[in-house]
Amino acid sequence: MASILDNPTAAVAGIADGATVMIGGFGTAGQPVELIEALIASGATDLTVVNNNAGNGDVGLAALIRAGRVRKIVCSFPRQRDSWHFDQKYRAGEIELELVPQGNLAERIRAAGAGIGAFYTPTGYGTSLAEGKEVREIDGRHYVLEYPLRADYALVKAYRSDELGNLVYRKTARNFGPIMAAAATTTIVQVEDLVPVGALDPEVIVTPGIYVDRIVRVPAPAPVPESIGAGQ
Amino acid sequence: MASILDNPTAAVAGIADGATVMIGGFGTAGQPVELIEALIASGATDLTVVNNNAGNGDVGLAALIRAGRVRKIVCSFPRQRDSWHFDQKYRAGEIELELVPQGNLAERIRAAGAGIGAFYTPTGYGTSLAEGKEVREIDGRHYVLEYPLRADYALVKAYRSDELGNLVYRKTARNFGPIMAAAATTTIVQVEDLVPVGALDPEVIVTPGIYVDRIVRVPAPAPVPESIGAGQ
Amino acid sequence: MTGESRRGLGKDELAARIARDIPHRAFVNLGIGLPTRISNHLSPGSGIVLHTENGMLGMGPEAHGDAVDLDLINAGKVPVTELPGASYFHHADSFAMMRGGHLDVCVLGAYQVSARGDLANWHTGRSDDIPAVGGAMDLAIGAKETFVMMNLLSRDGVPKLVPECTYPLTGVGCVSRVYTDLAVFLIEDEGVAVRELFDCTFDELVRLLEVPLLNRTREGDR
Amino acid sequence: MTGESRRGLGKDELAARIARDIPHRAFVNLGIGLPTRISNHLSPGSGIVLHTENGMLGMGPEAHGDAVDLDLINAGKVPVTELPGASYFHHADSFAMMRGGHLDVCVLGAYQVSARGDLANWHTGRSDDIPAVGGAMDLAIGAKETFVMMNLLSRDGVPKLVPECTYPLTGVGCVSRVYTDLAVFLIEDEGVAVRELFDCTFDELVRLLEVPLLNRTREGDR
Repeated sequence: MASILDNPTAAVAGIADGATVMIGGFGTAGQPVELIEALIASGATDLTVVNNNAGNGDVGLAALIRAGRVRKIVCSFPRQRDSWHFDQKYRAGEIELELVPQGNLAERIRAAGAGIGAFYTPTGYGTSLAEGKEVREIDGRHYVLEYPLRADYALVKAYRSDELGNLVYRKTARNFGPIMAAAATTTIVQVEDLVPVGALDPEVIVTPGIYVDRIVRVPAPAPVPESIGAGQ
Repeated sequence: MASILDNPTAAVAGIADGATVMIGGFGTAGQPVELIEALIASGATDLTVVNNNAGNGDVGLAALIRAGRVRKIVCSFPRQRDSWHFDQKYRAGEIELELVPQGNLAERIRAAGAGIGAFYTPTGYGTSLAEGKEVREIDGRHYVLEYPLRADYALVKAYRSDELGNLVYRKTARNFGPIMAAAATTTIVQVEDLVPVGALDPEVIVTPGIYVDRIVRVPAPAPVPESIGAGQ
Repeated sequence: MTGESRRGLGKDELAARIARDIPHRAFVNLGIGLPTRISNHLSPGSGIVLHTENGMLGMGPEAHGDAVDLDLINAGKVPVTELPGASYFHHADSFAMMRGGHLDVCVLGAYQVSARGDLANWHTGRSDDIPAVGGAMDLAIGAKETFVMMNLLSRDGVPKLVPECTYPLTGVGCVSRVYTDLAVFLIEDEGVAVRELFDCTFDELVRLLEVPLLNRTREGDR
Repeated sequence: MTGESRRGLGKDELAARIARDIPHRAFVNLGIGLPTRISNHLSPGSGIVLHTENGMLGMGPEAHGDAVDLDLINAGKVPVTELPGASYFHHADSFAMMRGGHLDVCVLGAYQVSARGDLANWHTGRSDDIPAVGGAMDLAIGAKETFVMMNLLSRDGVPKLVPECTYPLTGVGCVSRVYTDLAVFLIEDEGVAVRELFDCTFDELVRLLEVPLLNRTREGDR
């Protein structure tokens, strides 16, 4: 059950070197920038990071990569106009890349939270991203076997939480938050707004508090870099 | 995209003999009674029905079974205190039963809507309900391979719809509605309330209109049988 | 330990005993039937959140009178209430929550539990029985801990904690503790351990059961 | 057919041509890059609903000025707007919608399309390129119909409709139509059919491409 922490530093305490950390967000929408900054300050390194992208501009995930803390990144779309820190590390051979089609990435994260051992997906069949993977024909269609993607920690940004960790998100910033919250051993959420128990309508809760371990309120969103339109 | 029909009879038009029909609801909560009544009146027979249960009391799914229209039922919990019509047909060998653990039932329906070819689930491993099914050990845990469950039609009850078929449900009557809506070729929904486009908050929509083909407003809910407490 | 003439704990005493072992602020599913009684013994300040597999967290007590809402029922199809902080979700999400290991504790009834923690609670296996499994198999294997609540002996006096289940299985190796009217058992890698005794002795249990037992009672053999 | 000196349709003419082939009230995903332009040519009364794979149906036009909300972006990470009837959902639900075949049409750009409808649009395969796939592979195989929008020839004048793709594949046999500046092609079981010609003749296409072509133009060879 969720605890409420005073600040991002306290919220990310205990993330050890070598941990696998899922980080929510699609580009900068839903990216928990303050939690990532606290993670950088914590000194944790040799991390495996799961995110759709590989950092935008100079803040958040990009700063974590620039600081050399990411040993491996699992993502669908690393190369963007403003992914220069990743690009540099990648070309220098200083970061490992596991490239996963975006829907397989989402479904593998969902499978981890849902206790599914593996699943057959049509996405990627016949492509280089399915090389070496088990394939099967089912009812005349070809599928690739994919496995769950779990994490020690998930860093997620939501819009609002109650004190039990029930979460709602805002517009397309929802993206990976709900599935990452369910796929990590410890889920750490930054929210703009924290409300009392009972203040959220039970019908509209997107992430039930059972998936949330730590909540920290970060009222003023950090400035977002002007790097929009930088690809998928 | 969704069409709005005038009455349940028009809404269920075209369901042919031999069709596979998913019917929402957990017991009577969320059961689309008026759509089922229209289905009975339509005369369609030799149906395969997917539902969690096998009818309660004398109305809705129970009446469809009593009328002898169901050749086979796929469900998790047929036997209840008030499942007498199913019980009689079953003992007389007049209805085929495919018994599926409730979570596998839900996940198979979800897989159909999500384009998953098959998945490995831990539920049922080592039990008689997994007999003859493929098993696999993954990371030290045992799993059973289960396949998607699709339907020609889904009959679903929701609380409110807008004119594009965006749906919200009410409390635990949500149950199988959202996943069945996505798993059927044609999804037919009865709602208590129909509102104009734009009247629903985009953040709280549970079933996007893309999954809905036909909507019919049934304002006054039918009387619900007094058969509560009749098992899982 | 009870004022009744029967030996061991009564159903409500047993429910209260189990309630004491459920950690504060845990997420818990109480199976239909006997385990439902445990909810009456959870202290209001415990912060324990009840899950019902038909799509809800934060389930409150049974509803009566005007509070009855047929859209708000539990897995036993009994009308219930909603507590502050509740949430609703669809069936695939609800069972993903169970299967994914997010519930802390699940308490189930049983026909039999084996020495290795196999559970049989869904089907008598009699040929004239109509089988019905519901969520039993998902509950058995889903939670971090699966507790069983049952009488140690059947009505015919036959032990229900057995070397191997003879009833059809619900789940393999899934039970971690067995709470009975006569004793609390822990299913451990080394075997079945007796943790607590109610109106009987360890030696009596040894004579009663065909399952080898380890003595882990606090007080030793009473 | 155009007032420009180049032959065939310009980008916006091509976008308008594709827009005409999208059924009213369809659910559509327009890939990032060139296909995004199609949205400018959808008539407001068409009832076409746009999907963006980062979790939204009912996406409106690009946002400007005060309407920019960085929590509301499209798959290209450009701020967009919300239309009445929109809905939001998480990434697994969004890609389930795609993979499950619920979108009517998806329009994608391409490096190459093969005569059997294989698509190559995600990676040049050059060793110095950092690969990035995004949602391309899901989009390619998910929709009921996958249209490609591209120039028929590369900047170097090399045909992009080919017997076999030499670029890394995005999806196998997934393209149903190819809309180009010079012609519209249908990928059919019997082969590649030319449906419409823009400032060129069927014989010119036959000479230009290594792919065998069927003539299915309405007017025959012009």
